[in-house]
Amino acid sequence: MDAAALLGQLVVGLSRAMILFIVSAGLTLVLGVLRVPNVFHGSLYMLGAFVAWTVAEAAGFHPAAFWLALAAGPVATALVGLAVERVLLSRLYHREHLMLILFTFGVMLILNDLVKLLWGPTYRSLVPPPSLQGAVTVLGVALPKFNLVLLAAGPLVAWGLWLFAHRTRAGKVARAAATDRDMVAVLGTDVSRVFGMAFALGCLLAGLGGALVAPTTSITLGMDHSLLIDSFLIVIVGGLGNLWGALVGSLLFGVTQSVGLLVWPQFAVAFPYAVTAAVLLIRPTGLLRSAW
Amino acid sequence: MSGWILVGLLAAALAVAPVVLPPFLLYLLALILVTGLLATSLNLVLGYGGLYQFHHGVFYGIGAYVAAVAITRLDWPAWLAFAAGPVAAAAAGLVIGFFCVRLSRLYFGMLQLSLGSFVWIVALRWYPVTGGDNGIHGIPVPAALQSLPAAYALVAVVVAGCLAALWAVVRSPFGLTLQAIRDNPQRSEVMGVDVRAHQLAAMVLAAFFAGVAGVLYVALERSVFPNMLFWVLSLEILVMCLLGGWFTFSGPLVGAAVVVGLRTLVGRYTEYWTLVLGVLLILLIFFLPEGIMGHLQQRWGAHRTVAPRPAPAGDARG
Amino acid sequence: MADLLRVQDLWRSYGGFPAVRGASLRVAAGEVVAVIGPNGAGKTTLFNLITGVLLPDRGRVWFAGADVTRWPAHRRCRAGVGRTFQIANVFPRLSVFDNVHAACLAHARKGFELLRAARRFAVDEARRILQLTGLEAYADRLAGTLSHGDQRILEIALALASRPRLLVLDEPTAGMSPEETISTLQLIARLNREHGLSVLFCEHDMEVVFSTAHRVVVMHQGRTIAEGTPGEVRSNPEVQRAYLGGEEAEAAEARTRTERSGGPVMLDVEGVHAYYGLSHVLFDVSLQVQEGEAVFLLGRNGAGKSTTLKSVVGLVPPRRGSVRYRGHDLTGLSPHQVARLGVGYVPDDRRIFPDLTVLENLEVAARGTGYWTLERVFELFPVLREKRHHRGSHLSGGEQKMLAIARALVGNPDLLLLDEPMEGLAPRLVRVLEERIQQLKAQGLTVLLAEQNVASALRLADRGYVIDDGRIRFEGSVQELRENHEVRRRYLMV
Amino acid sequence: MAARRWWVLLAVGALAAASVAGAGAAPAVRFDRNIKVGVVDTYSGPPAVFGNDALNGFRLALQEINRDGIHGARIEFVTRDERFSPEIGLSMARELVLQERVDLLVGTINSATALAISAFAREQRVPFIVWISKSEDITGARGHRYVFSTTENTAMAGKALAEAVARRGFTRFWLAAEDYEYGHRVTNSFWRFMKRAKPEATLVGQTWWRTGEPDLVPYLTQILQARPQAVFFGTGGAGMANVLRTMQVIGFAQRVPSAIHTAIDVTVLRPLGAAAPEGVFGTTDYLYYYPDTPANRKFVQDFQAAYGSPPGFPAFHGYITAYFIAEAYRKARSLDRDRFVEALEGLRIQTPVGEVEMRACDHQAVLPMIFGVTRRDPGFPHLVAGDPVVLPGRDVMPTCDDVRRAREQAR
Repeated sequence: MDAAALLGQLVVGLSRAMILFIVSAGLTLVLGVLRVPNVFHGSLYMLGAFVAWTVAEAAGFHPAAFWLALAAGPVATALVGLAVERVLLSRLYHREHLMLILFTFGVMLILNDLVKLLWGPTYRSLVPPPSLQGAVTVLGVALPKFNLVLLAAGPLVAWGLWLFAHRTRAGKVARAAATDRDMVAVLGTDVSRVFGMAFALGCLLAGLGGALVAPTTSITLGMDHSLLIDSFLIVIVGGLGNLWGALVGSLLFGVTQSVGLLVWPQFAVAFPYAVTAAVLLIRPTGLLRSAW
Repeated sequence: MSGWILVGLLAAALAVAPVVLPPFLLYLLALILVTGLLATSLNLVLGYGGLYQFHHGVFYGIGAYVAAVAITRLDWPAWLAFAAGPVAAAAAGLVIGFFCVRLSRLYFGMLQLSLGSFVWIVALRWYPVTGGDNGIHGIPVPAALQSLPAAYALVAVVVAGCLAALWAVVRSPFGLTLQAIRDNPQRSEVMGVDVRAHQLAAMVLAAFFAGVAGVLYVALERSVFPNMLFWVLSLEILVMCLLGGWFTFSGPLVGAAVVVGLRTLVGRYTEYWTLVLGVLLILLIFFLPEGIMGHLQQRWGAHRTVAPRPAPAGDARG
Repeated sequence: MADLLRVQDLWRSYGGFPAVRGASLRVAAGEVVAVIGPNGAGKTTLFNLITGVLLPDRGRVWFAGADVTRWPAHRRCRAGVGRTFQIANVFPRLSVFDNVHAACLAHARKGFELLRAARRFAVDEARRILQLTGLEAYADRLAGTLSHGDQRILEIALALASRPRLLVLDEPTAGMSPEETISTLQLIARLNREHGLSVLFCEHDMEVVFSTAHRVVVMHQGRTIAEGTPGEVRSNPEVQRAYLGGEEAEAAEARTRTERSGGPVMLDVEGVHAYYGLSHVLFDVSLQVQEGEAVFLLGRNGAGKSTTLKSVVGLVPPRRGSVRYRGHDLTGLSPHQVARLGVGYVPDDRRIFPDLTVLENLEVAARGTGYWTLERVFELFPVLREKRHHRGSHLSGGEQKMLAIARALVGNPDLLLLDEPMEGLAPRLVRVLEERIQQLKAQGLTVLLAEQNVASALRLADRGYVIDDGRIRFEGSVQELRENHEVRRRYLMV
Repeated sequence: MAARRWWVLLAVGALAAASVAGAGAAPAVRFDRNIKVGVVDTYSGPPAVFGNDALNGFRLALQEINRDGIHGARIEFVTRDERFSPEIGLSMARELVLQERVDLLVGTINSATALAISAFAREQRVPFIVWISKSEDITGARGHRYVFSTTENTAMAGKALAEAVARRGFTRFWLAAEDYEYGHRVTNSFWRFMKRAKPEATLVGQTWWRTGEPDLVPYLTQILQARPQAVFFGTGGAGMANVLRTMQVIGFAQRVPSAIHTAIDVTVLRPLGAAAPEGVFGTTDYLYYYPDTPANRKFVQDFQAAYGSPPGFPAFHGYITAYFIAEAYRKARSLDRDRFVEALEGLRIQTPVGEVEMRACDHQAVLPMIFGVTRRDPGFPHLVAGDPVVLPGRDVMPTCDDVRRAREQAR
C-alpha cells in the first residue's frame, strides 16, 4: 500500500462521506429539535432522487435543467415532510416517543409503496451535464467529476447549517426549543411552527442527499434501506442531535470503508460497522456531546 | 373465572384445529402462534418492562440460526440444536442488554438497533456458516416432525407452554416489580429494587422466548432467512404489540394474528400490502392508542386504566 | 438516645451551582425532625443525598452506625431508610394494592422470584400497610386515578413497605386539602408513636412543622444555620433574618409609595380551576391587576403561586374559569399567543437555554420595537454584557435569574409575571434585583410578583393577594397585610 | 415407508411411460380440468423488471398454447409477489400449493427464494421450474427430482466467460462481486473454470460490496490501483447497472479489461442508454437481435407487438418455460405430478434459439451461451454485443458426473 493510493482512497471516501453527512445531518437535526428518530428519512432520500430524475426527464435531460432537477428533489421532500408534520405528526407530540417512532415507520411503509406506485420498479439513471461527465485524476485516482461537486456540497451544507443554527433567529429558536419548548413558547414564539420548519429542513436535507447521489448511481426502490441504517449509526456514533457529530460519524464511515479497501478489500464493507461497534462499546452515547 | 373458560375454549380450538382446518390454514395458524409468541416475548420488556426494545427480531433470528447452523453445519442432533437456539438467544440478550440497560429509554432503543444491525450484517455476510442472503433451507428436522400436523402440534404445545410460563412470570413478584419499574424506575430504585438487574433479567427472558419462537419457526418452515434479523421485522413486531394492546397480556397475540392474517389475505390481492399496513398503523396511533385488547378492556371495564403519562420534555433520562 | 442518622458537612453542586454547601444534622431514634427553609435552600437536594438518590461531593452520612455515604439508594433502603418525594411519585398503571405489594416484594427481596404467583408472597404485609394508611378502600383502583392527596398517602405507604426505621418525607402535605393535611399529620404522628419510626421531613407549612416536629433544623442557601425545638427556632433572630427576609429591613424602609390604583384593569383572572393531570391544584382563583400596578401574590411553596402564573400564560390551561387580558380572552390561547399580546413571564426555575449564549438567549426572546433593547437590558444588568458570550449553563444562579428577567424584558411586555425572582439568591443580589425591579416599575411596567419572601414582596408591590392551598385567602394593600397578623401567621409563617 | 412408496410410484410411472411409448399412437386423452401454474416472483422493487419480463414471455407463450389446448385443457396461472424476500416467497409457495392447489410452481428472480421454494417443493413433491435465478446449486448440489431450471446457471455462465476470457491471455485477475447468493456463485464458478482453463492464472485480490451499495467509486479506484490484468465482476440487476455506470464515468473498462455475465444483455444495457461503457466482455443466453433466425424474429415480433418492447433474457425463459410445461403435459397425458416430472426429463422442444433439451440427469435446460463485447451501434438505442460468439450449451455445462459428485458431497 503506497501513500498515493492511501490519499486517493481518502479523497474517494470523502465524497461518499459528504452524502452520508448531508443525509444524517437532517436526521440529527430532527432528533435534536423534535427528538423524533425519523424512520422515513431514508424514504425521503429515495424520493429526492426520483423527483430529481423526473424533473430532468420532463426537461428531456437538457443539461440546463440538471441543476433545477437537483433542486427539485429537496424541495419536494421538504414539502412532503412539512405536510406530514403539519397534518399528522404535530398532533402527536404529547404522546409517547414510541408512538412517534411507530408513526414515522408507518409513513415509511406508505411512502415506499407510493414511490413504487408512482415510478414503478424500473431503475433509472440521471446523467449529469457533459461538463460534469467523466473523471478527473486526483492524486493518481480517477475521480468522477461529479464527486467534486459532492466534495464541495458537504462543507457547504455544514457551513449553511452552522450559519442557520448560530446566525439566524430561527436557528437559535430551534436550538432553544430543543432543550425547553415551553419556555420558547412563553417568550412569544410559535414552537409548533419552529418544529414544522426544523422537520421540513431535516427532510430537505434527506432529499438533497438523494438528489445529489442520483447522478452517481442507479435510482432504485430500496436504495433507502442500507442508507437509513448507516445514517442512524452515524448519528449515534456522533452523538444524537449533534451536527458536528454527524460530520465526524460520516467521515468515520466513509473513510474507514474506502481506506479499509486497501487493507482488506474482502471485508471492507464491515469496517465502518466494526468501528461503530468499537466506539459504542467505549462511549455508548457517542463521540461528541449528545443533545439528549 | 370467565377468563379461564376462555382459555379452555381456546385450548380446545387449538386441539381440534388439525382435524378441521385445511392444511394451509393449519400452517397459517401455526405461523400465527409462532409470531404471537415472538410478540408476547417482546411485550414482556416493552409493555410490562417499559423498555424500548427496538430490535427484538435479533433474538428470534439468533434462536433460529443457531438451531439451523447446529443441525446443518455441526450435525448436532435436532433436539439438542433446538434447545441450543433459545439458550444462545438468551446469551445474546445478556450481552446486548448489558450495554443497553445503562442507557436512557430512547438511547437504549437506538443502541439496540445498532447492535442488532451488527448481528444482522454478520448473518448476511458469513456465507460459509449462515448461507448469506440465501439463508439455510431444507433443514432436516426429526422424522416425528416431518408432517404439517406434527409440526403444528409441536408449535401449539410449545407456544401454549411458553405463554403459560410468560403468564406466570407476569404474575410473579418479578413481573410485578418489572411493571413497577416501567411506571417509575426512580421510585423503584429508592424502594430497594435493583432496576438494571431486573431490566437485564427481563431482556434475557424475553430473548429466550424469542429464541424459542425462532426454533419453532425452523421446525415449521425448515428454513431460516437473514430478514428474520432485519430491523423492519422488529418494527413489525412492535406494531403487533401496539395493535393488540401493549398493556395487556393477550394483546400481542391478537396483534400477531391480525398482522399475519392480513398479510396473507391482502398479499393475495395486492402487492401493496405494506401500504395497507402503514395506513392501518397510522389509524391505530390516532384512533386506538391502547390497541384492540386495551380498548376492549377499557370498554368492558375489566380494569380501569389511565392514559399513559406523556413523557415530559426532558424525559429521555427516564 | 443514639443517633439513627448523622449527616456531617455535606456539599453538592449541580453544574457549578452549589445547592448544598455544608449541611449537618442528626436524627435520634424515635425522633421527628423537620427541615425548614425557603424554597431553594437545598432541602430536596439534602434529602436526595441522605437517601442516596444523589451522592455528595464532600461530607459524610452515617445511618445506624454505618457509613453509608457512597451507598446506592436501594442499599440504603434496605438498611432502613424509606422516603417520599416532593411530587407524587407512585406507579400510575398499577392498582393501589399492587403499588404497595410491589414495594413489599422489593423489601422481601422477592424481585427475582419468577414463576410462583406474586400473591403468594407478602400479601398480608401489603394489606396491613393499606389498612394502616387508610387506603384499603382504594385497593383496586389504579394509582394514577387517585386524587393528589391520596397519591401522597400512597407514597408514604410505599415507603412503609420497606419497613424503614427512618422515614424521609419531602413536603408530605404539599398540595393537600386541609382535611388531607390533618389526616396525614395524624398518620405521621401515629407511625412515630405506635411504631417507633423516626421521621425526617421538610415542610413549608409552619403549622405542620410546629405541631409535628420534636426538633427543627433550618436551612438557608444550602447550609444548616440553626436547630432546636420549634419554640427556640421561632425566636432565633438569625432564623428570622435569613428565613423571613429581615423584618427589620422592612421596618426601616420608609419610602413613600405612589399609590396608583384606578387604572383600567389589565389582567382579570376569574374563578380559575387548574389541574396537574388528575390532581386539582387551583380552586376558584380570582385576581386583578390594573395598568401600571405592581401586585404581589404571596404564598408559601406549593401554595399555587406558580400554577396561577402558568395558567395565565397558558402553560397550565385552566379547566374552568376565565383569564382576560386587556379585553382578550386568554383561555384557550397557546402560550406564544399570550406572550405576543404583551405578557412576559419569568419562571421561578429560571429555565435558561443552557446551550445558547447569553446573547442568544436574549435574541431568541427579543420581540417588538418597544423600550427594551439589548443595549438597555445590558445597562440594567451590566454583568450580562460582560458574559454575553458565555453559555447559559455556565452562569451562576444569580446571573441566570437576571438573564431570565432580561429575557422577558426584551420581549417588550406590558405585563410582567415574575415568579420568585429572589429565590435562592444571596442577600446582596436580592438587593440588586429589588432595585432593578423598582426601576422597571418606575418605567411604568405592570408587574405581578409571586413571592414567598414577604419582605421583598411588600417592598416592591402596591397591593396584592395571599394564596394558600390553591385558594386566594387574602386581598388588600400592603398596609392591610402588614396589619393583618392572622393572615401573615397562618399563611406566611411570619 | 416414504422411500418405499417412492419406489412404487417410480415403478408405476416407469411402467406407464413404457406403455405409452410402446403404444405409439395412444388413444386420445382428455384432461378433466385446466392446468394451474403458481408463479412466485418479484413484482415489486428493482428486480421486478426481470419478473415482469419473464411473466410477459410466459403469457405470450400461453396465448399460443391455449389456442389449441393440451388434451382439452388450458394452462392457467396465478402470481404471487415475493418482494425479493425468501421467507415471503416460501410462504407464498406454501399458499399456492396448499390453498390454491396448483399443479406446479414457477419462479423466481431471487436465487435465495428459488432454493427455499425448491426445498419446499421437494418435501411436497410438487414440480418447481426455476426461470430466472441462476444459482448453480438449484440444479447442482441441491437439485432433486422435482426442481427444474429453464435458465442458464452460474456454472454455465462462469465456464463460458472463463473460457472466452482465458483465450485472451490474461493471467493476473481481480474478482469483484456483490455480496449475495448470485454474486458468490457466479464469481466462484468463473474462478473455478478459469483455474481449470488456465492453471497459471493468479488472483491479485478480491472485493465484495454489499447489495444496494450506492457508490462504487472507492471499490473501482482501488482495483485500478492494484493493476490486475483483468477483472471479473459478479453482479446483476441494479448492482450491475451501477457497476457499468461507474466504469463508464471513470473510464475503467478502457484501462482494465472487465468481464461480467449478462453485461451484454438487453435488460441491462437498455435502461443505461449512453451511460454504459464500451469494451466490456459479457455473456448471456439470449439476445433479441442475435442470432437473427426466423424463429427468433417471429418471437421478437410477437413480443414487441404484445408488450411494446423487445424481449430480454427473462422473457425468453418465460416463453420456453411455458412450452416445456405444455409439451411435458402433452407427453405425460396425465395431470399426475410424478408423470409430469418424468415427461419433462429429457424433453426437447423447439425455441427461438433452436432446439433445447431438458437434461434428464440434473433437470437443467441445455442453453447456448453468447459471448460478446459491448459496443455502440447506430442501429440501436442501447449498446449491443459486438463480435458475438455462440457457445453450444453442452460445452459450457457441468457434466452429469460433476453434478452427481456435487450432490453426493452436499449430502
